[in-house]
Amino acid sequence: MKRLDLIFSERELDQMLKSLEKAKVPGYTVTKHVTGRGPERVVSEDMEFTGLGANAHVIVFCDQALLEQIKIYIQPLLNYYGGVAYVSDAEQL
Amino acid sequence: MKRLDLIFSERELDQMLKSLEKAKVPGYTVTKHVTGRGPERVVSEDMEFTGLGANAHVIVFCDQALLEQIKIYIQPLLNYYGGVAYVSDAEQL
Amino acid sequence: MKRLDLIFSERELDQMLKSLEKAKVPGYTVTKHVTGRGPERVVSEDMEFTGLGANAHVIVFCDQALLEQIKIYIQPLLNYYGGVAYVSDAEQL
Amino acid sequence: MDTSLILQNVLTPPVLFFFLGTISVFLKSDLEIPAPLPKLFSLYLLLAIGFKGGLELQKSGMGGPVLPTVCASILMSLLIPLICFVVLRLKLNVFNSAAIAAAYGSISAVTFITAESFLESQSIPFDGFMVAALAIMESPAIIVGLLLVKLGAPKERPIERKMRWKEILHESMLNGSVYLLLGSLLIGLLTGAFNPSGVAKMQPFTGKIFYGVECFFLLDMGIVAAQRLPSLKKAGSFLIGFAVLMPIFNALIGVFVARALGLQPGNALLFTVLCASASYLAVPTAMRMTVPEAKSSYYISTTLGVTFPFNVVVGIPVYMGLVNNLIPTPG
Amino acid sequence: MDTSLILQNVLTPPVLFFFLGTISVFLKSDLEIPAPLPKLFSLYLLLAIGFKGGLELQKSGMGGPVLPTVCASILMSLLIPLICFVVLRLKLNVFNSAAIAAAYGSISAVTFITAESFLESQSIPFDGFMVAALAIMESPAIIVGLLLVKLGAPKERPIERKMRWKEILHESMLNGSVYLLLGSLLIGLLTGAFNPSGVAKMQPFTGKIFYGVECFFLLDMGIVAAQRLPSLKKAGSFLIGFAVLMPIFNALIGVFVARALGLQPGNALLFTVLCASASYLAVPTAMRMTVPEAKSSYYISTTLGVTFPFNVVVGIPVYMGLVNNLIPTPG
Amino acid sequence: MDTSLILQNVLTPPVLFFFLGTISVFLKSDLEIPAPLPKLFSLYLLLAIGFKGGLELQKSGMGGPVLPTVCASILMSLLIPLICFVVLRLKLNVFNSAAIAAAYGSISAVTFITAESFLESQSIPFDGFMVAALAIMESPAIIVGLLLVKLGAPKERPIERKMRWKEILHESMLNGSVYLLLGSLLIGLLTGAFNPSGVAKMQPFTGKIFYGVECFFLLDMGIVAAQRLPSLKKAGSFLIGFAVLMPIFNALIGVFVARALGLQPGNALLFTVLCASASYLAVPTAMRMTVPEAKSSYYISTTLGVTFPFNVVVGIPVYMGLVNNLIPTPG
Ligand SMILES: Nc1ncnc2c1ncn2[C@@H]1O[C@H](COP(=O)(O)O)[C@@H](O)[C@H]1O
Ligand SMILES: Nc1ncnc2c1ncn2[C@@H]1O[C@H](COP(=O)(O)O)[C@@H](O)[C@H]1O
Ligand SMILES: Nc1ncnc2c1ncn2[C@@H]1O[C@H](COP(=O)(O)O)[C@@H](O)[C@H]1O
Ligand code: NA
Ligand code: NA
Ligand code: NA
Repeated sequence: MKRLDLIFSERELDQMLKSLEKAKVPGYTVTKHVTGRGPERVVSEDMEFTGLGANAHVIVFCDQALLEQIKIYIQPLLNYYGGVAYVSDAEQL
Repeated sequence: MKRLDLIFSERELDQMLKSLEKAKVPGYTVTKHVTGRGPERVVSEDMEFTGLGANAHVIVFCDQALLEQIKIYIQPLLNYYGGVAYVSDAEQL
Repeated sequence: MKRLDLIFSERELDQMLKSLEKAKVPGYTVTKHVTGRGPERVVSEDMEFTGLGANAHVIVFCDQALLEQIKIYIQPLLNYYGGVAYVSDAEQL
Repeated sequence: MDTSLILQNVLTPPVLFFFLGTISVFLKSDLEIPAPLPKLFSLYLLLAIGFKGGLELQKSGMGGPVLPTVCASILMSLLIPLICFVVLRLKLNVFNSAAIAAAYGSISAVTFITAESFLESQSIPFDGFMVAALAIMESPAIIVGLLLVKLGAPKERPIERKMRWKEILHESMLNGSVYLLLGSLLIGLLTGAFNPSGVAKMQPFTGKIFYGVECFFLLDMGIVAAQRLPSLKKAGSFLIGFAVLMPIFNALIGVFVARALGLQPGNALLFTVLCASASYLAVPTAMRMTVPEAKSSYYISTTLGVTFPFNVVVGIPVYMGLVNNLIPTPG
Repeated sequence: MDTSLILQNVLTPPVLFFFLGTISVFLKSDLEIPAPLPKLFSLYLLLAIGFKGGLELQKSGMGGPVLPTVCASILMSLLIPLICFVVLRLKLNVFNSAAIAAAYGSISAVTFITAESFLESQSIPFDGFMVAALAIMESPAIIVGLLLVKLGAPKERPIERKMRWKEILHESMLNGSVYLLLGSLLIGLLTGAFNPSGVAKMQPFTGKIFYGVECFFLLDMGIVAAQRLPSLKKAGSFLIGFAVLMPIFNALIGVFVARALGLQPGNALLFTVLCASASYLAVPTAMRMTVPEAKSSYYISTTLGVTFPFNVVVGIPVYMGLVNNLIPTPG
Repeated sequence: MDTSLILQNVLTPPVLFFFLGTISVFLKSDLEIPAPLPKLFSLYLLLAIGFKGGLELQKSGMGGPVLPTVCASILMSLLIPLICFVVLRLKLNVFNSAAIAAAYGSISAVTFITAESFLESQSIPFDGFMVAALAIMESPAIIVGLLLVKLGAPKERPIERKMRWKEILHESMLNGSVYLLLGSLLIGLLTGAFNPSGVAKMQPFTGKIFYGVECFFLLDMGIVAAQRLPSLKKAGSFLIGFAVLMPIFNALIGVFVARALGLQPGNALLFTVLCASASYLAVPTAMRMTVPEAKSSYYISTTLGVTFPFNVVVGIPVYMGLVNNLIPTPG
């Protein structure tokens, strides 16, 4: 199995989750109020203040086969709005 | 070494941590207020409102050998209340 | 690529991020208000109450080559104040 | 039905803010009251109504209609879940039926508060001791719900899921919101009796700003209630119908009991509202712990997504109409 | 320039707390107002000014200077972003220019509140209907900003980034803070008209504790504004100059329009402040959704890091001086 | 010992809510006041006592007992940690001893507030300038604590852990809660002097709702204090004994100093309470930064888990008894 870590702006959370659902993921876990820095942007806590929102960190545990599918759905969002996606190995306990 | 990711309802956090302690884990890290969707349930933020609480995400870094032990202690909880447990490789920096 | 998970007290977050910047990481993600237990200390939520703050969980996705560099910068902080650092494999989606 | 009463109710700030919240969801505004702010409001409201109720109870004492009303409240919170259970079993399994029945046997403190505000805006007097009825009606239904599971599905549960009575009593009586309400009631009682200067000093906090916080909280309730609607559709029309008709039926029983108790119109309305309202704070947490087989989306969506809005917007004035028509005014 | 006015302004609690926050950042104190508490304050302030404005509007009606003022407000929020855009294009690309222009065309509710407090401390009367101007000026600039992107950079955007008008209108009108302000205004209007007892009961919450919450919030604003300074340095001196001089220029236009409208000094100041202030709540969220090419650090640092502090500390009394000098007092 | 005073103290809302919190932990109720709500309350309380203290200080000026009291306060916050250190070294290492000593030399603002409420409920007058003593006693003990580490364990620390004086002064003076209290004091002073209308407008926020927020916060303090008990057991009976007896001893010194200063009973009690109370806000954060070798569970469990509850429930009335018996009432 695989573990997918997605980090992107909270403002796109709904859209991202919809895309994941379209890709038929078996489940996901969301941590909000996450901050960070990418190659271009710094996301700090005062972003929440202005309503921009901080980042969301989404974890998906799924089969390797599903990753391609997910990629198709979420790549446009990541390209348009920014954000990162990394994959690691994982197995059920 | 191994990394164990546990995700389950916050309401069982105390019980889960007690079980981990019984399994003699060297440490753990807890993120609360995590939301998500599993095969059966959607855990949304308004769960916190009703007092049900959202999910907790627990990370344990430990030796492979301990995993069997942990499994014995926590599997009944996961079966009864729901929740997921995944293992990946990790090594100390 | 590699994934680095750092967990340590929030009070050292600024110092740690500065060290990571010195090591020229391409980016990082921070989750605050994380609790936990290590070999010596229990970090509970009422720590936030006293102003001590809970833990921060920092994730860095970077190349293997950078890890040595990061280690040089952050090891003193981890030694002095406590905290853990684990590395796993990861690849971009 | 007195439509002018409904209109008057709808034009009070709490109900208007509730609508504002609901409409924001339908219009997809990104208005959000982030956690744990709603918790702040609900803790505050429980603390304040408990404290004020305790003060009033101390003033009024346990004489007159107080004791009969409290006893009738307990009886109602035992009776209503039984009726609900019978109705729900027509379509749902034992676990879901018991959990929903428990929710409808218990009460909603915010509905109660809104009813008090309605009475105040109508200048109809009511007594503080009704808060005691509120506090006392939170728990019994939880126990009934669990008994129903125990009796109704003895074989379907694996051994390790056997009920632990201690745990059940614990969940029903020591649930955070029940505990805070009861505790604040007691503190109000003690303060009223022994520390009158403390009463005056609490008043700006528990009294003056209460109405505003109530409005703020109802704004959030509007958002949360509207967000439950999608999962309601999954629950189906049986549950939606139940969530509207059952409160009316419970209210009818309530009015007749209130009449038998000889309650004044204000108190009668509050008693009726207690019967008609359903719990979305104390009961869900207890059910999640003790009946994890029940679908939480069922008992949350019905109580929070349908019954609460129905009661707050339409129910309260309609029940007032019932009270006015069915209870002969004294003198 | 009337330095005594500046001093009097600086010595009011809101501005002093703002300084306290700013200085804490410079001294590296670990004073922090953790999320979501600032959100609590900002929601409260929007709800309260909306509600109070609605009440006043209900009292005053739409006659007299109300309608002309509202119309002039809309015109200003269409005109100002155009001027800003022309200036900004000297140095910045279309996306950044349009986003910053939109922010300066829109308004800052907290600056408006601080101006009201200033007027109160100077015992200068003003009218509640100005809140309507506040509410109405939030959105139009957003639409202008997006039009500027559409017209200014038609080819630089890939096809899938084409504007969806529905989305834009949605972002501009249904942004959480715009929605809450407008909604509370409406609720204030309705309550004032139909439920006078509700007005009195809201007063301790929306009226009495308002000033204190404002101070608390300005403490946080001071912290947040000072934290923006490092990213300001990156933005460069052009933007810093813009963020100080543009508000003054906009204020000047504002004063002359206020004069043409025949506004009383208090209302004239509020109108001028609306023109001079820039949005850091509604506009950034809208721009992030619709112009992700623009650097958010630009439009947040200028509005929040420079223009807001400038207006609150120096701008308001300076604009008062302008009003006093340029508008002949009646009688 | 005056048991009736203890009883009267126990029956005030703040202490009752403190008990409610404590008992909820013992009964394993899931009552919880989630972060960052406690922070909201503590920020509010610091802001409000600072502001009110500043107003009073402005009224009273620096004459009369003000300056001697402030000087004595500084002396006490230098002396007490030295005594504590000597006692603690009997059982603990240099690092833990110094950290705990610093905590007991510093003060607890909430204990101070509760003592003020106690005085009010007893109709005993006291002066606002005591808040200056409160503010001034927060920091010196931190510096003493760090000096003790420097002198007591010069060789046990590796080179890179050498004290940086700038950092230490920074931690002691610019800690968030010290800074907010001092800053609000100053703002109160300035507002009182230059902006009387601002004073009246702050009053509902900083004055009227203060008592209620205090109760709410003490509810949380009760929960947090009770949660510290398990880690107390680990700390052992020496520390538990220390955490009860040391405050009494410090209070005794305090009473005699208050007597020497000729303070009125109300002020004398507040001075005594400052001596007897121990810090769990400012000191732990400073110690964590500068003496990470010390176990935070030691200095948090003693101050928060034992000394705070002891002072709030038993200590304050007992110290009042001491004051009444040891200080001859004037006239
Ligand atoms: N190399 C990285 N390691 C960890 N997190 C990252 C990394 N790069 C980006 N991020 C996270 O992804 C968010 C969005 O990235 P970006 O859109 O590239 O600014 C950032 O705010 C970070 O939280
Ligand atoms: N495939 C998955 N990937 C990531 N998180 C999951 C997955 N499945 C379940 N979860 C998380 O585990 C929680 C409990 O799962 P469950 O009890 O199966 O509903 C969910 O609310 C999710 O947060
Ligand atoms: N084995 C472990 N697994 C997961 N988290 C850990 C582990 N050990 C320590 N931690 C986390 O690291 C934090 C600091 O560790 P320490 O300084 O060793 O107390 C702890 O509070 C935990 O959150
Ligand atoms: Na009911
Ligand atoms: Na403007
Ligand atoms: Na002390």
